Amino acid sequence: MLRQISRNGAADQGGKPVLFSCSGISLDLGGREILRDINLQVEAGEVLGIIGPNGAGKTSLFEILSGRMPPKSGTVWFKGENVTGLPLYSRSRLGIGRTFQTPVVPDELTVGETFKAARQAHRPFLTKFDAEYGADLVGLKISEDTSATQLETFNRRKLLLACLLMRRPSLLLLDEPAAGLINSEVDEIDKLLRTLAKEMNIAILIVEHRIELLATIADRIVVMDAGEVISEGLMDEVMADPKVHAAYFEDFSEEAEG
Amino acid sequence: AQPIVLGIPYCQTAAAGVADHQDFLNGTTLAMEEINAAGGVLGRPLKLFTTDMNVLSPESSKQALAACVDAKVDAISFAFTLVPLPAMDATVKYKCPYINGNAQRGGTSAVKAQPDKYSHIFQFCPSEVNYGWNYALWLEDEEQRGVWKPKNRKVHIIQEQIGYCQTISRAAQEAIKRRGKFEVARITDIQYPVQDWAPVIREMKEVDAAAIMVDHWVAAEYAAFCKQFMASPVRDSLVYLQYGPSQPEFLELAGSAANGFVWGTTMGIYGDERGLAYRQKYKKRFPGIAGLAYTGIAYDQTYYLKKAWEAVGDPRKFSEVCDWIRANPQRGVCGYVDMGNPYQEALHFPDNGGDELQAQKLEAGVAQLYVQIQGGEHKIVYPGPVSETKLISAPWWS
Amino acid sequence: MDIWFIVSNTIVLACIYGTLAIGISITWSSLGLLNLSYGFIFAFAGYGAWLFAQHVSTWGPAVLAAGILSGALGGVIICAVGFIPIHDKPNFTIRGLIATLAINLIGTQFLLWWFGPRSKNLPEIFGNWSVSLSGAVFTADKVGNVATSVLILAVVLRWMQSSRRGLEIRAMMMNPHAASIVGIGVRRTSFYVMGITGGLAGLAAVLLSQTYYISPFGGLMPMIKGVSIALCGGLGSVRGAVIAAIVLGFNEALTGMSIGGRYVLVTQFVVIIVILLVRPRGIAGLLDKAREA
Amino acid sequence: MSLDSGIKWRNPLFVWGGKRDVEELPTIPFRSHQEVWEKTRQSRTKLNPVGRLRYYYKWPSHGGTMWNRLRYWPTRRRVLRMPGDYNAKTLRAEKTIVDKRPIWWMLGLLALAIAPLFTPGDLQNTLLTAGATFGIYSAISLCWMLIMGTAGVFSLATYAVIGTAAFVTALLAVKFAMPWWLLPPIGALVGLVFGGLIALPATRLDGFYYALLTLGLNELCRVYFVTSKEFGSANGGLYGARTYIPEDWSQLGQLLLAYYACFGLMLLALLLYRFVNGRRLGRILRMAPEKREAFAEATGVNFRQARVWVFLISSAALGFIGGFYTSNFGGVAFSIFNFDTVLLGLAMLVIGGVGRAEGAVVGTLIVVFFDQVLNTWGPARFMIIGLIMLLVVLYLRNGLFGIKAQFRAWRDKKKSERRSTRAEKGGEMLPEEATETQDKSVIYQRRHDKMTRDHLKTLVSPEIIEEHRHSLNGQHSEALERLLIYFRTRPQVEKYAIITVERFEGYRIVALSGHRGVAPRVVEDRIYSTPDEACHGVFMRRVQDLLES
Amino acid sequence: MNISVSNHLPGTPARQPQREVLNVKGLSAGYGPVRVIHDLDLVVQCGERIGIVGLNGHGKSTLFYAIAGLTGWQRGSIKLNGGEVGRMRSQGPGRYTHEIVRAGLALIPQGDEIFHGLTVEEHLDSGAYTAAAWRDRAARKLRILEIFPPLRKLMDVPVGRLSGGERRMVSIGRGLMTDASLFLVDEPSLGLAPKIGKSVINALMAVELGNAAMIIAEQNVALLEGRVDRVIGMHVGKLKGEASAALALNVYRKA
Ligand SMILES: Nc1ncnc2c1ncn2[C@@H]1O[C@H](COP(=O)(O)OP(=O)(O)OP(=O)(O)O)[C@@H](O)[C@H]1O
Ligand SMILES: Nc1ncnc2c1ncn2[C@@H]1O[C@H](COP(=O)(O)OP(=O)(O)OP(=O)(O)O)[C@@H](O)[C@H]1O
Ligand SMILES: [Mg+2]
Ligand SMILES: [Mg+2]
Repeated sequence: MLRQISRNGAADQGGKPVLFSCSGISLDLGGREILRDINLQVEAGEVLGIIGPNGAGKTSLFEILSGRMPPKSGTVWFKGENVTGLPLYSRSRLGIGRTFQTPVVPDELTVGETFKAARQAHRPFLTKFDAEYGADLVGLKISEDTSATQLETFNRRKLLLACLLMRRPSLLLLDEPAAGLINSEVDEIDKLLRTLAKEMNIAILIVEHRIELLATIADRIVVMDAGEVISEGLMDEVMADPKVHAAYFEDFSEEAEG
Repeated sequence: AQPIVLGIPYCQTAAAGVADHQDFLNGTTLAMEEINAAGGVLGRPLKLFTTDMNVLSPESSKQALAACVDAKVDAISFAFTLVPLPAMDATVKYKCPYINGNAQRGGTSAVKAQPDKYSHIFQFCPSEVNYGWNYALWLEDEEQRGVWKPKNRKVHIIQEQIGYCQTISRAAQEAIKRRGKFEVARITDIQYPVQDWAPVIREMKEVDAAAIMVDHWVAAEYAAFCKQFMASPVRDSLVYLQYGPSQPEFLELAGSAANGFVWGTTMGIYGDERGLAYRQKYKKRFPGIAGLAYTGIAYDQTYYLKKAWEAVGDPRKFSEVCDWIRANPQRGVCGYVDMGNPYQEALHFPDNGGDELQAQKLEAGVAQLYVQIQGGEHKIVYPGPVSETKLISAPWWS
Repeated sequence: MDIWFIVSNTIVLACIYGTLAIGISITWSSLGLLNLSYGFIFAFAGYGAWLFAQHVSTWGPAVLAAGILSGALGGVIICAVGFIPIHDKPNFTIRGLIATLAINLIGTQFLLWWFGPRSKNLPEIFGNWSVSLSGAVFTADKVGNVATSVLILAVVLRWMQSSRRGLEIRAMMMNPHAASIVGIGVRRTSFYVMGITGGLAGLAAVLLSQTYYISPFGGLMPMIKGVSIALCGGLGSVRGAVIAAIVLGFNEALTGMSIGGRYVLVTQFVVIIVILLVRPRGIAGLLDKAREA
Repeated sequence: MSLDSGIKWRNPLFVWGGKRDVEELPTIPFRSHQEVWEKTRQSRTKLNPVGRLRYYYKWPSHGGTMWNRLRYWPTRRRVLRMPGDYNAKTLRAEKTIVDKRPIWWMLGLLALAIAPLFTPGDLQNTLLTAGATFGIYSAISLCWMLIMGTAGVFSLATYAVIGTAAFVTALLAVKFAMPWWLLPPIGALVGLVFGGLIALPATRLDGFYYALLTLGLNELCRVYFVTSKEFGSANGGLYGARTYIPEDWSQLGQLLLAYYACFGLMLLALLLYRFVNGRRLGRILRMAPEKREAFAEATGVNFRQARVWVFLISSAALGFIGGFYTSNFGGVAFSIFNFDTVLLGLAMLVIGGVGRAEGAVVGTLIVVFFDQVLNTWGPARFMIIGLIMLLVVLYLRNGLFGIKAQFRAWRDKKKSERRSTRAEKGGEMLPEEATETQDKSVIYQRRHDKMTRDHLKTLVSPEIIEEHRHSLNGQHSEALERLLIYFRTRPQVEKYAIITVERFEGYRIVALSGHRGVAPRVVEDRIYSTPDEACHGVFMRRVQDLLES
Repeated sequence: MNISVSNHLPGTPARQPQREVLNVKGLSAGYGPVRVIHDLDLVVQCGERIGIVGLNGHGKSTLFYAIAGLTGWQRGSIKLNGGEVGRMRSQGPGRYTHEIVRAGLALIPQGDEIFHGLTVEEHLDSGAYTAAAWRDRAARKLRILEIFPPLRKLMDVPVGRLSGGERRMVSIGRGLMTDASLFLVDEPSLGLAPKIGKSVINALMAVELGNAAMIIAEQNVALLEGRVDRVIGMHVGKLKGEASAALALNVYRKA
């Protein structure tokens, strides 16, 4: 079913409509080519995993998809609209949520104030109950008076997720949500992402180095290397791809050679 | 006996005015020591109450005067503040005699406008406008005396932008036009801080005026100007600088390059016997280069107050002390101070026709002094009766 | 209008500005410290040279050396008081800025109290002569300024290029993290850096003593100029600072010639504002990898 | 544990002729739990009760809701936040004032309000004049704090705004003889325009570059006003505007009027600060400090717009203050644009602590006190101000009002460091975790668990592994049996399972997720050819986990 | 399947009991609120060459940084040549790193930790930190050039212009310029073509250790296989396989 989506982002016959896609994304930074002709598409409720060695350009791609950086060329589509020119905050208002590799929190606010600020980030302002809903969803049980800087990694991630989820986004871009977490916390993320994708029909784009996490939740995997997509497909398929081996699991390729 | 307290707000910390105020404090100290050595005033010792004042800041000036009021001083005597009105306002209810060495018409015209409110405010020097008005007069006098032979009738005015300099420049233009002997050939605007005088000097050469007036206020920059000017002078021009070079450091900074320049002050220690004697006295007490202006003004101000107190008999009778001051002029080391006029400002000598505050004869007003630097020393060259020497040719004259 | 006059004036001013700004730029780029006590170092060095001239010798080069040394001493003091205790604390840049401002406040008031308000003069270091080049007259101190500042800047840059300390400083400038990995101690190197930049400030103080006479507050204007130029050039880029010095020198020469000296400050700040609006990280902000401000 | 200890175990299968042909094999000695326990107890480290003490005074709950009814008009916000709770130990109802700041504010403002009544006679002029200055400058600091603290933008144009507004209003007042009450609103208009002007670059530049730009602007204003013919009068400033202070009042009356007017201005500024910083705009801005806007952006905050807003608001307020300044002093001088003024203003903000209203007010109080009241001290007072500033930046995290938080953070850090020195290795909770845990019994449970594991770890040896490999089932040695029992009682989450990849050919080890509906996770790539091997593989994994725990 | 027994097992001829170069006890480290290393122990004898393997982001680099005092915070004891270096609580990264480096550490970091404006030669010079090394840096540079012949032509080129592989060589060469007693090499083959990666590893293997020791972190286990004395796994901030030599990771890795 997943294969049926054509490469240029439009809805395929019979398939679910594509929620979010990008085509021909390329990026130059500091005179260096960081990304080259990236095409991706996700549909509602789908979990698309992105893997690749360090410096492959995954975070850079996310910066473009979320609107924090303009691409050199290429377009980003969301719900059939061209959102390439929109900055992150307006994409967020459209329903695109994005998390960051580093667990950012507002340094000067307490958890309660953070929720309040997020509720009132833009109209319509939400109620306290929406915030509670978001916090419950991610399982954030922290006293309102705790300063956000005191939170540890996992709760920091949860705080941002809760702030995003209370607006009920339709797409989440997660950059290494499991980085720096221990196994039980990874399991919790695993469960949360399943709930979001399968029960709430949120499309999820996830960059992750933990293959075991992706293997269990991702519907589809995209492998990036040196700014290019080198393979795409189910986990097993991409794992079998020799190019992926070469880029990502060098030891395997070594064995193959020798 | 309970001492009589003289309030001296003086500037210790600001970026401007500290040197003048130090001179002023020295002069007052000298007077106080003399008075106390001679038995004080009315049998009571004289005491100084000093407080810091930032002459640029209205808040600080106000505050310093308020501190004097709180100290219940019997009179306030100080050099100047660049924001006179707030400072004056801080004392209008207390109304102790308030004598300052400001040379700003802005303050005295307020006194004239509200005589009741500011009845206690006296300005010990003639105002700055006289610099401008007198300049034309002086040029003519020097021409008559013949040392300086103007090569043409042109005057070149270099003006800085602050109000003080602007007022002077305007007065000078007006006077030159009125008297008609010279003409203003060009006015060049400069702006503190002047990094480099080269373009200005270049313009001077271009105009090539017989008389050049550099209307600025910073001694250090004058010194820099002198050095650069000496490197490529405008031949045969009479170069007049504003009050700035009176500050003691000017000679140190400019060194031999200062020779031949002329500067003026509306009030300073005369070059007559009395003045010279005072200079000696001052030098003994405060060795080093002595300032020519505020050292004497402070001394005169203190003695003036002393006389007033002795005449009235009670320093706390502020209005009577003020009345006495208005009625009784004094001849001090810096000239004859008569503040019995609506401006409560000393009269100016010579009469340059600028306004009604002009004295006809020397012993009726404060002579504006013109000083030339000769052989590394300040020498008063004008007006005649109080001068030490005559104008001599500057090194760049042929 | 006389092109040659403008060019020569530009060179003179650019040399002055360059000497003022490069110390600030180097401090920033290697220590990440925007040194706002530069004005104090400037005055401190001036007084050092003055004391030397008063009590020891008035021989030009010796006075110059005394100024440089006392500037270096001033820099080291700033480093010990205002950099070492805070360089690893959070919000270091703002702290450093405020700390150096505070030191500046204390220091200048101290100098005022100690040395009194009168400006001081240094003996003429380059003698008292002048040359006239097609209409423009150069006094000895101007020619000396240009020659000395070009020379000393060349020496400093050369020293930074080839010696081990210079290598350390440059390394720290490019990548402080990697520098510590190869055993370059931030604290130790910071003393060298502050010493050198202090020495540059001292050099500037002595060279410019004929324009900015030595007075407690005499360092303020040079500091504002130096910081403006360093920022305008793009913090951390020596090349940018040099370009900015030339641009501003040119602007000043041109303004002085064309529309009059009173507009120098106006055009200067207008130029700075325009440069910043066009290039938010200074002239070289993109040429060199700028450090996060 | 050496094998030569002579202790043997008897092979129970020997009589049935199992694979083994020896009856007795050497085994590890049995080590009693008790022994381990005793050894652990011998540890010299002092064990404190776990958990952080709360440093709040607990008020007994009297059952009434008297204080709770008090609300800030017209909001529904309560005056004091006093949540009630049951003491977990004593089960008594108690309540806590979480935020005592309103009380301190009330006391402080009250003190300022009645301060004039208590000024000593010989300092009355000085103190009241300085008091008025303090009122104006604290209002300025508060508005500046909105930009520096709330929006986190390093702007130095504050005094440029005030000065411009003051000069423009002074000019209008002098030229058109405007009444004093018109000046502040006009000033606000001027400020608004100016605010718009400086807000635009703020969205583009950052950090020191913006500071430089605003400093440049400040200089431009200074140069302009000093040189312009209209404003550059001979008085060192522009004076002659009418003030609100009646001429015919007594000195004391005038001073008191000025003091209370400026105090009122400060209250207005406080109100503004409260309304910007404490409400939506302020929260949004504090959520997006310069260079750390990511979080706010992701939640949909348009922080650029918010910054423009705060610039407009605070600049209008500053303009208002500028107008008031004119009508207070009767004019304005150029010194308002001086670098010293900016520097002292910065000192006011920094000393109190950036980002809090009380910091702005108290910082201003300190600076004004030293600068204005102690002016007989001469240069010493600036050195003192500088020294305070220096000490504050060198040693305090966020000004004087950060001391409390800094002290607490330091104390907590020390505590957790002390704890971490006695946290023994292994499954005991991390010290940080322990302090946060509500259910303290979990800690003891883990401690016990850890002791068990410590003991079990001593039992693992190559022999046992060998033994398990030989006989997966059946009777095992004491040690192996203990291990297996421990493994079997582990919760579901940590359990491993074997799945069949290919019948009789390939088996893999997976880890159960412990969550319903969550598929097991493949833990290694190896494929075992027999179930027994896989079983042993599971055993090995568990042993390894045990050793690593 | 047999348990491959490392030479530390009782029963096999053990190494002479030797000086400990590095002794890490109870080390926890992290960045700000993030705790990456949890309560970790590690002992390295002199002459040893150790490999650390583990997935991305599991704290290999952080362990190295912690030893070098470059993490945000760290706790526990780190003894380098018997001297305590972990006690120097890092108050912010890098405060004591230079002292640790002078105490005999050579860290060859993972990323682009280079001085992009310095030429290759200057770059190598910058590694010769100690006075002794600085004095005979010429000889040392020659030695490095023997290990990495391609650098010969590039001595005057700014490092910022080099390709990733060349940068790695320079970076490793820089680390080898001093007589360190402990070399920490972080992912030497990262970002390198397998061939260069191999030659880099070869070069590392060729360094005579003498009294020094070397720890190499690698994701690519195959490169290390059989060439180092021990391989330790790293998982979520803890070492695996170190706990008992009998359970060295290669038991499981090796098919
Ligand atoms: N501003 C920049 N200028 C130059 N190069 C950059 C810039 N930002 C990123 N890069 C480079 O772009 C490449 C891709 O970076 P990116 O952060 O997207 O990698 P990533 O795939 O997310 O890696 P990781 O898994 O480590 O997060 C890196 O090589 C990085 O050095
Ligand atoms: N400077 C930092 N600030 C915050 N977190 C960091 C920092 N550096 C690393 N981390 C986090 O610490 C964890 C361990 O990182 P580390 O670089 O030590 O892993 P690694 O095992 O070396 O991985 P890799 O194979 O990618 O090099 C990662 O989750 C990473 O996100
Ligand atoms: Mg990334
Ligand atoms: Mg790593």
